[in-house]
Amino acid sequence: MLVFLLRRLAQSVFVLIAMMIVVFFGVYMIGNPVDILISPDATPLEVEETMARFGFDQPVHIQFLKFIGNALQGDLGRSFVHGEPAVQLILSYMPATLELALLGLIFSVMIGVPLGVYAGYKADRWQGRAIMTGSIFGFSLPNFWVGMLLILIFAVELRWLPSTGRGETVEVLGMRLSIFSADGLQYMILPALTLALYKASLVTRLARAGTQEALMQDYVKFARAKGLSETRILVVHVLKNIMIPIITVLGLELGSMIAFAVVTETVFAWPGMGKLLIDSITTLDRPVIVAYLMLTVIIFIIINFTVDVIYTLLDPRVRVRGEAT
Amino acid sequence: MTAMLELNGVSRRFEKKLDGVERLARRLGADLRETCVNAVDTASFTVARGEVVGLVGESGCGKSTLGRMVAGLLPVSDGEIRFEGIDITDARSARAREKRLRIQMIFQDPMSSLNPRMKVADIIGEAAVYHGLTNRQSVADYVDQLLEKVGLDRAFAQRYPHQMSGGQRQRIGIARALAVKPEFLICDESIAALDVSIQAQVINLFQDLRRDLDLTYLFISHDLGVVEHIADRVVVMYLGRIVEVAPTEALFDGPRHPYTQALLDQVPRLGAGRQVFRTVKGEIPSPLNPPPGCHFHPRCPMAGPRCRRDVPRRITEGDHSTACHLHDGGTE
Amino acid sequence: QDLRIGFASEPSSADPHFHNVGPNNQLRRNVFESLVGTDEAQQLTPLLAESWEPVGDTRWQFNLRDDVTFSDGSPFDAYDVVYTVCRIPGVPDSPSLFTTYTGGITDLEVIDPHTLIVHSAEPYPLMPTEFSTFGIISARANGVDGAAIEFSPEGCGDLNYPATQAFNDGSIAIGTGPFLLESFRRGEGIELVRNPDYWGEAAPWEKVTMLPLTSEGPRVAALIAGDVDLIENPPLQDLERLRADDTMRVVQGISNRVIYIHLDHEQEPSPMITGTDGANPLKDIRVREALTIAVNRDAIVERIMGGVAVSAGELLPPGMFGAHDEGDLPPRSFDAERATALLTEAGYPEGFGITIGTPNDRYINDAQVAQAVAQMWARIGIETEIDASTASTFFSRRNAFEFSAYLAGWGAGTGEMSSPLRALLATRNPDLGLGGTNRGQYSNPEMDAVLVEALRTVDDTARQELLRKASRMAMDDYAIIPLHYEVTPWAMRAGLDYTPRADQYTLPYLIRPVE
Amino acid sequence: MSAVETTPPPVDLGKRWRITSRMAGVAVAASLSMLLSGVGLPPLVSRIILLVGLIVLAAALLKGKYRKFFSGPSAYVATASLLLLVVLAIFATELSPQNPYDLRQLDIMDGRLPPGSTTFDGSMTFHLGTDEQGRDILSGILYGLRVSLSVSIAATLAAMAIGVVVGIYSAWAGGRIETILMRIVDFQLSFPSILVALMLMAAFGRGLDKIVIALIIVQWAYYARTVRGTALSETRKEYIDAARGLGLPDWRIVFGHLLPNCIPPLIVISTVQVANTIVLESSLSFLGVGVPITQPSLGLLIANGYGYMLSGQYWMSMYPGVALLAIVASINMVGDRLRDTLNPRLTR
Amino acid sequence: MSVLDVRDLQTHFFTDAGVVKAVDGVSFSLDAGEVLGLVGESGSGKSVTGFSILRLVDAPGRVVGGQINFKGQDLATLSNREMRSLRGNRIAMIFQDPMMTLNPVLRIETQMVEAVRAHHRVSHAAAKDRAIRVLARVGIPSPADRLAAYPHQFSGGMRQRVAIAIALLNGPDLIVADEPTTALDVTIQSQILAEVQELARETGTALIWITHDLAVVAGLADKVSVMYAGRIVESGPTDDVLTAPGHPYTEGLLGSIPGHGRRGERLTQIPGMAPNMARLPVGCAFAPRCHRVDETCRAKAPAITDIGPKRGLRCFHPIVETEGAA
Ligand SMILES: Nc1ncnc2c1ncn2[C@@H]1O[C@H](COP(=O)(O)OP(=O)(O)OP(=O)(O)O)[C@@H](O)[C@H]1O
Ligand SMILES: Nc1ncnc2c1ncn2[C@@H]1O[C@H](COP(=O)(O)OP(=O)(O)OP(=O)(O)O)[C@@H](O)[C@H]1O
Ligand SMILES: [Mg+2]
Ligand SMILES: [Mg+2]
Repeated sequence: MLVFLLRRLAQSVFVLIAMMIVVFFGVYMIGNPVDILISPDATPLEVEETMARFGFDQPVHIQFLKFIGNALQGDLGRSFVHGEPAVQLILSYMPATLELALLGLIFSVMIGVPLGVYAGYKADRWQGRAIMTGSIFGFSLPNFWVGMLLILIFAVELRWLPSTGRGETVEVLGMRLSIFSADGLQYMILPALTLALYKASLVTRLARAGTQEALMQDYVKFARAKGLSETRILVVHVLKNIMIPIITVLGLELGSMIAFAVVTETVFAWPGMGKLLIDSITTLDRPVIVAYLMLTVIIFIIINFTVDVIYTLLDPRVRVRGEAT
Repeated sequence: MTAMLELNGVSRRFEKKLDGVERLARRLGADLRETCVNAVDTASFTVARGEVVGLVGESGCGKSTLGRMVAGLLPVSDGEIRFEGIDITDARSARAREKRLRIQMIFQDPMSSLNPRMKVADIIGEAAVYHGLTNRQSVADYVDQLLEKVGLDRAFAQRYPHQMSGGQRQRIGIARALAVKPEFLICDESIAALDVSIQAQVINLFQDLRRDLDLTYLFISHDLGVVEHIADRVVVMYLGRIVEVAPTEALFDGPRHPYTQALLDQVPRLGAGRQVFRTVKGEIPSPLNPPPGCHFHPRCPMAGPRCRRDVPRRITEGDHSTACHLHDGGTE
Repeated sequence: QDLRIGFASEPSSADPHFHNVGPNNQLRRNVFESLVGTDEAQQLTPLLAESWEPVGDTRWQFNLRDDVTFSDGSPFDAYDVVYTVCRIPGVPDSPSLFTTYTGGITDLEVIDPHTLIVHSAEPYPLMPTEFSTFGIISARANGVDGAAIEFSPEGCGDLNYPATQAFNDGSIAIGTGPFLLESFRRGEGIELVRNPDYWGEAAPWEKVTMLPLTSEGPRVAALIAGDVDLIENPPLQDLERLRADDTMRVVQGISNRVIYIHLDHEQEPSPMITGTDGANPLKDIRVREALTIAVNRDAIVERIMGGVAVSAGELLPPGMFGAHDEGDLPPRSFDAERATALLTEAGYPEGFGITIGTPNDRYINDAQVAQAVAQMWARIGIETEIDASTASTFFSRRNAFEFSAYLAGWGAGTGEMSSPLRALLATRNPDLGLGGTNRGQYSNPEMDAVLVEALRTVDDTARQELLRKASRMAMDDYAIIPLHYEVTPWAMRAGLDYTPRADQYTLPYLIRPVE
Repeated sequence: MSAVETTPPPVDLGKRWRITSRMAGVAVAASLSMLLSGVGLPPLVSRIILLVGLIVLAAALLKGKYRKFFSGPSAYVATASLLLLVVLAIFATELSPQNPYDLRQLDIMDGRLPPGSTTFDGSMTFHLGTDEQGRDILSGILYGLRVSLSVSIAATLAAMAIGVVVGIYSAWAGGRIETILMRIVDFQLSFPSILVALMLMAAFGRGLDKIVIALIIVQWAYYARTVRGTALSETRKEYIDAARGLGLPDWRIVFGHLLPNCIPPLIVISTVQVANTIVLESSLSFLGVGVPITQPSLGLLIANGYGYMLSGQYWMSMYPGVALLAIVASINMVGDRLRDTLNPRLTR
Repeated sequence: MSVLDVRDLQTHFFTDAGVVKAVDGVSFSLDAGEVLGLVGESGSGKSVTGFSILRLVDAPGRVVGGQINFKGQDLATLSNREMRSLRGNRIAMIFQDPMMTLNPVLRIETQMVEAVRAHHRVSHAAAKDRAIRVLARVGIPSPADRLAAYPHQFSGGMRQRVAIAIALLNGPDLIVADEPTTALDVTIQSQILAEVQELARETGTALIWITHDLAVVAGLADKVSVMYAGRIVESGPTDDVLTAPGHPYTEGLLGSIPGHGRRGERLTQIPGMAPNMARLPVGCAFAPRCHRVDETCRAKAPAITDIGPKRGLRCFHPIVETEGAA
């Protein structure tokens, strides 16, 4: 376990450093923030002053060294636009995205796993084929389009659910979350569904493939030969085996979900990191962009790590090997 | 009889070194060791020209590793391999490369040992053309001859491996090896994957080829019956070490090492009537941490204190050599 | 009574002096009042100052109200103004300071607590306008004795200033405005509550929630779904539907923003111009005229802008200071034939190739308008491409002079013609603060002279004449192609009313319930 | 020998088929690159060659497995609709009533007309309506299909090529090189594609070529990892040992033996990947960083019409959306069938 | 009464490539305590026969004919639920690959307890007790501790013992063992064989031992049935069949086994290869490879004939000429 931790740490450090370099220069390539930030009435002199205030008048490599120096001390700079430390800013937006992604994940598992297992079980029947065809549509639909359609249907036409925004929040562990209040949950349903649709299809397919595969395995046949009921075979023998790959993939997908929240949050005006990122790109708020990417990578690292741990807990083959080392 | 192939103390270790991270972890107190499998441990024996030497032993005892070292597919950790008197231990030298071509290997799995995307004609002909044994114009004939040699119709040249049965594929594998005019064949479980009736066909083929082409074999198998049938001499391995080497008849009539005895005892045999199966106790130990002394001692009914302590030397009496303390001054 | 408003953009901070940008200024008007107010047409109105007048060439006197208290109960006086002007240049990490407006102040002289004299180095006709741009904060509330401040443009010595963060978390959001800042939550919304002790007419709303709904569709969806009561900038295409809906009301008014295409007057060869062997055809006035009259403004207004825009003949709509009266300088009429003829005359019978740079998320239908112009130019034989990108990229490229023609917009913050002329058409001169946004590098010394004179003329009538003259000079030179003035719409549920504003601000205290 | 074969049965072609399919491949590649280079449209002939080439390739891929492929109605529907959409895309020029990319042919006076309207002068009917530029939505869809398809196919092919080289090389070389390459791959993969593409496009600016590059960058690592996996398991197979034992040089083993066995599993993946790429491209265009605005892809058409959804002018966004859904879904469905057909594990 | 009586069993696979008659008219019967060796080469239908008895044939396969009488009950007439209550209870099965038959993610305890509780309403503790007892019986040291382990913590031989223990849990009347030792090493195989021999003797469980290794059958089985292409071509008491084979295929098979003192000689080889099960010849399936073949064989498939006490044969030209042969 220690080795595993250390190795992960080393990799993470590599990724972070690479990320810092790539991101800094990547962001640096995109325009001059002062052009956006400053009031159009400002005189060229004021523009120059502002440039100097943010240190843009210095050569790139100096800026980079400064950036690295600060970054190593955990300071990713202050948002040009908001004047707050970028990290703090993002952290204040993060709970909204995380809870959205999490609910999306829960939705996708709740929808995907049962459908997938059933489809795998009935792979050659019309039920299985219907589910598969459905799942294809599920992941062929572009995210933004789905969101808009959902708003049209559920908010505008039926008026069942609120269209946009966040709703009531409750403070939990210092984070303000919607997921714990009924009102807040209402606001989350549509965006979370939008986010979940693609993943649900993915999970369905994974679960189906896994189930099909598992059903061909000798241990399933052996379980049948033991006289177990089909339900038990599916729920205990098959499910436990397929959950391992599903969890692995989903864990990784949680990351991409956070990333794809960019689109969903824009559509639903959900005040999360993704929207902050888009806004920061439009305003060229470099520290926020950089901090966003860095924090996303850190989240990724944490997620990957957690996934590995869960994986270890689920898969005894890995678990025991882990104990041995 | 001069030795065609000679192995002198050949060893092969698979070491898993600790990388930087793991070393760091160990320093931090993690229980980490460099692991080392002595897949083959100072193996020495010779194969004379025209001879068939059988190599037997249980799964994981290092048979394939040994075979692959001889074939030059795996580097040797220690010791030397000589072929016709020439040191071919280092596969990179030009001399060795040329000699190496004389040694060919026939693999176990007739499916995975053939490139599924090549036609039989190419599988067999490619190396021959590359090494200038034939040219592009005449390669078709060359392939046809080889097919004929291994008892296949020339029509097979245009097929893909998956269009053939296991026995036919194995013949293609043999033809491929023969294409570079080898003198020495290593057959690594070459018939294990085949059905009994097909096994017989392939065994017969091997014997025919031996006669016609004057081939020498190192015949690796865990099936004692097959080895008894085909080999002139038998090498028995246990957990990386050679425990007994003897002419086939001598070995089957009077096995000297307790392991060989147990092995022969336990093979189910036809014609023995209803058998009461007797067993050696215990399991094959993990090669990762083999027992000290004689590797076989935990399972050996005759083991004494010395067996636990000392690695037995191989004692040769006539053409029969055994590595057992029983034959080297007792187990006390 | 609660009011929920859907905003198209979000303020970056509640600090009134942190960032000189529309959304922030709009928010601050609710909480922090300025000395001078502006009405719907951007005419100056008394606010914290009851009146003002020039005193000699370089001084303005402001007479302040004496019945105003800050929301913490402390009285408002001239020292608070001094304190505020002192704070402005030193707001840390500000992306865009208000020094643009206070930079011209050389001294502040407090005659008595409610009389203030503002000094400038040169005649400064726009001084009252400048005092409408920033909100006043309390010196006392920050533990500063206003009377003791030594004002100097370089800095007022070591004073205690509130941190930007303190405004955002509400701890020091103390102003004189009709509302108090209840909470400022980024991304989620801002809550305002009525200031019970407001000196003027009390705001009609107990509580106002300002929600950032930055994408159009969701914004209008939220209104239709009843989640908000009023939205700014409803998408043009939805106006028809909203208008047809009895439960909705739409208001609209012309804004101070003109959408224009600026041409490269300088570079040779000019970027992205093809088929001219390196020459810059835009230097030829005939070509500029051709390009100008090839555009069918009315078609754009009607088709692309859904009628919610007004064709432009200069850079500020009629009725605003320095603009010509209706009909005096009408939009150039569309004449494709003449345009073709002019091109031939100028030596480009086959036309040439040009690319219009445009942002695609900055102005209403910006990229679509550019496309429409491209269509029209294409019809007179000029092969036109569109290079549309997100505003940030666009502005940076534009500022690096990467376009030979670009579409952009200009909102006259001061509400008078000097603003666009000075920024867009005056010869670039950083020292004088001229031509800051003149990225076509237009230069017309005669016009410059008229403009500079206007900028120093305190007398309104004279200044207005000068500005009109300068504007006509530029238009006659086809220096820039004005397309249209944006008209700003607001949509709300029936039962509310709002008077459209040229400055495009949505000010909750001006939203009224109606029967 | 077990009843289930562990190696995928190779694409089994007769000699003539092999030559034909190779020629078809070359033709497809050539015509595609012509299509992409965007300089005018390639002549009709070469587009016909492209279509025929594609069909031949598909037939070659499926040779002998038609029965299996076409089991169930969805396979027919998907194949037919894919074929139809591809034909529409290839012959967009001939089929569409208007060239929506030619500004001279557009007239904003025809803007935002509902389906079935006619032009000002009545010379043309807009069967699916127009957008605000007066662009015929039907023509826009046909051209947009072509852009979406060729961009994603080109990006997928190029990414696959890079991925194959990196993957095979690292699997073969092993050791430090492998570690470094795989770290880079991990790094790339740990970064969600949409973000990378977003940043890249923000930095590059718009343009067909740029979006192709961005899409390549976000995808190559995926292939590299997949290929490396395959290559690793293939190198463990005995036919590689046999080739080495026969004294063949490394390059010959890599190109002659390893490579051909690593690519087939990619065929299925890449089909699905083409669909994903189309969606990604449309998302980027939707976010305003994709193709040039005057040459709309499906995503951009949707984005442009998106604002009009609520106002009842649904056709601007809805029809391109349906087209996008159709093309993505049919590619995915065909990919699905392909997988089931070519996957030996499901063979019975 | 015999424990199992299979009559004319037919199991076909309806594949894309055609109907595979994997089992085509197989008959045998088995008494309590008897061991039947079912031998034949790969693909001859041994496993499918086994699965058919438990009604566990995978799609697209179906039992299309014949009867399987288990203690007087025709299994074909049972409902799925009734069949399930027999499986693992009265009839148990052991598979070839010990690596694959145990679910890798469940503890041995779970896998054993569920097998008991699927058939008996007993407490978890009671079921566990039984598991421990049975594990001890198949020679697993300190079984109580090992219950908590996962399959991969066992060696191959141990895993196969666990599988056998699971089969024995409910004291079945019949065990179908499908090549349970093929994947194991010689020394381990003989341990298992010894174990099984003893168990069969003690419990009186009837055993069907499927294998392709004639030598194993010789040592273990009371009677043997030789399968070729989905049919039993010869059956009878083990010693009789192996010493005096009647069918040319059995003879060939015996002759092709190397190494009982026939060193260096050519092995008898059966020419050709195993037939494609989807396209069997009209007549005797073995005809194309048979050295005694004639027109009759090609025209018509031979039926089973009794050629002696308990011996059946499916050949027109048996090697041992007997009275009454057709
Ligand atoms: N590449 C390798 N890395 C580490 N250990 C290896 C490697 N190859 C083989 N070994 C180990 O070396 C030992 C001998 O393996 P080898 O394959 O030679 O056995 P074998 O006698 O051929 O067995 P089998 O009969 O199963 O083929 C085994 O314990 C195996 O785990
Ligand atoms: N799922 C299936 N689909 C199609 N055919 C099958 C299937 N399972 C088995 N068969 C066919 O049924 C025949 C008998 O198979 P079976 O598994 O019984 O052979 P076996 O005698 O057990 O062989 P082995 O020794 O290899 O286990 C084979 O020819 C096989 O091809
Ligand atoms: Mg081996
Ligand atoms: Mg079987």
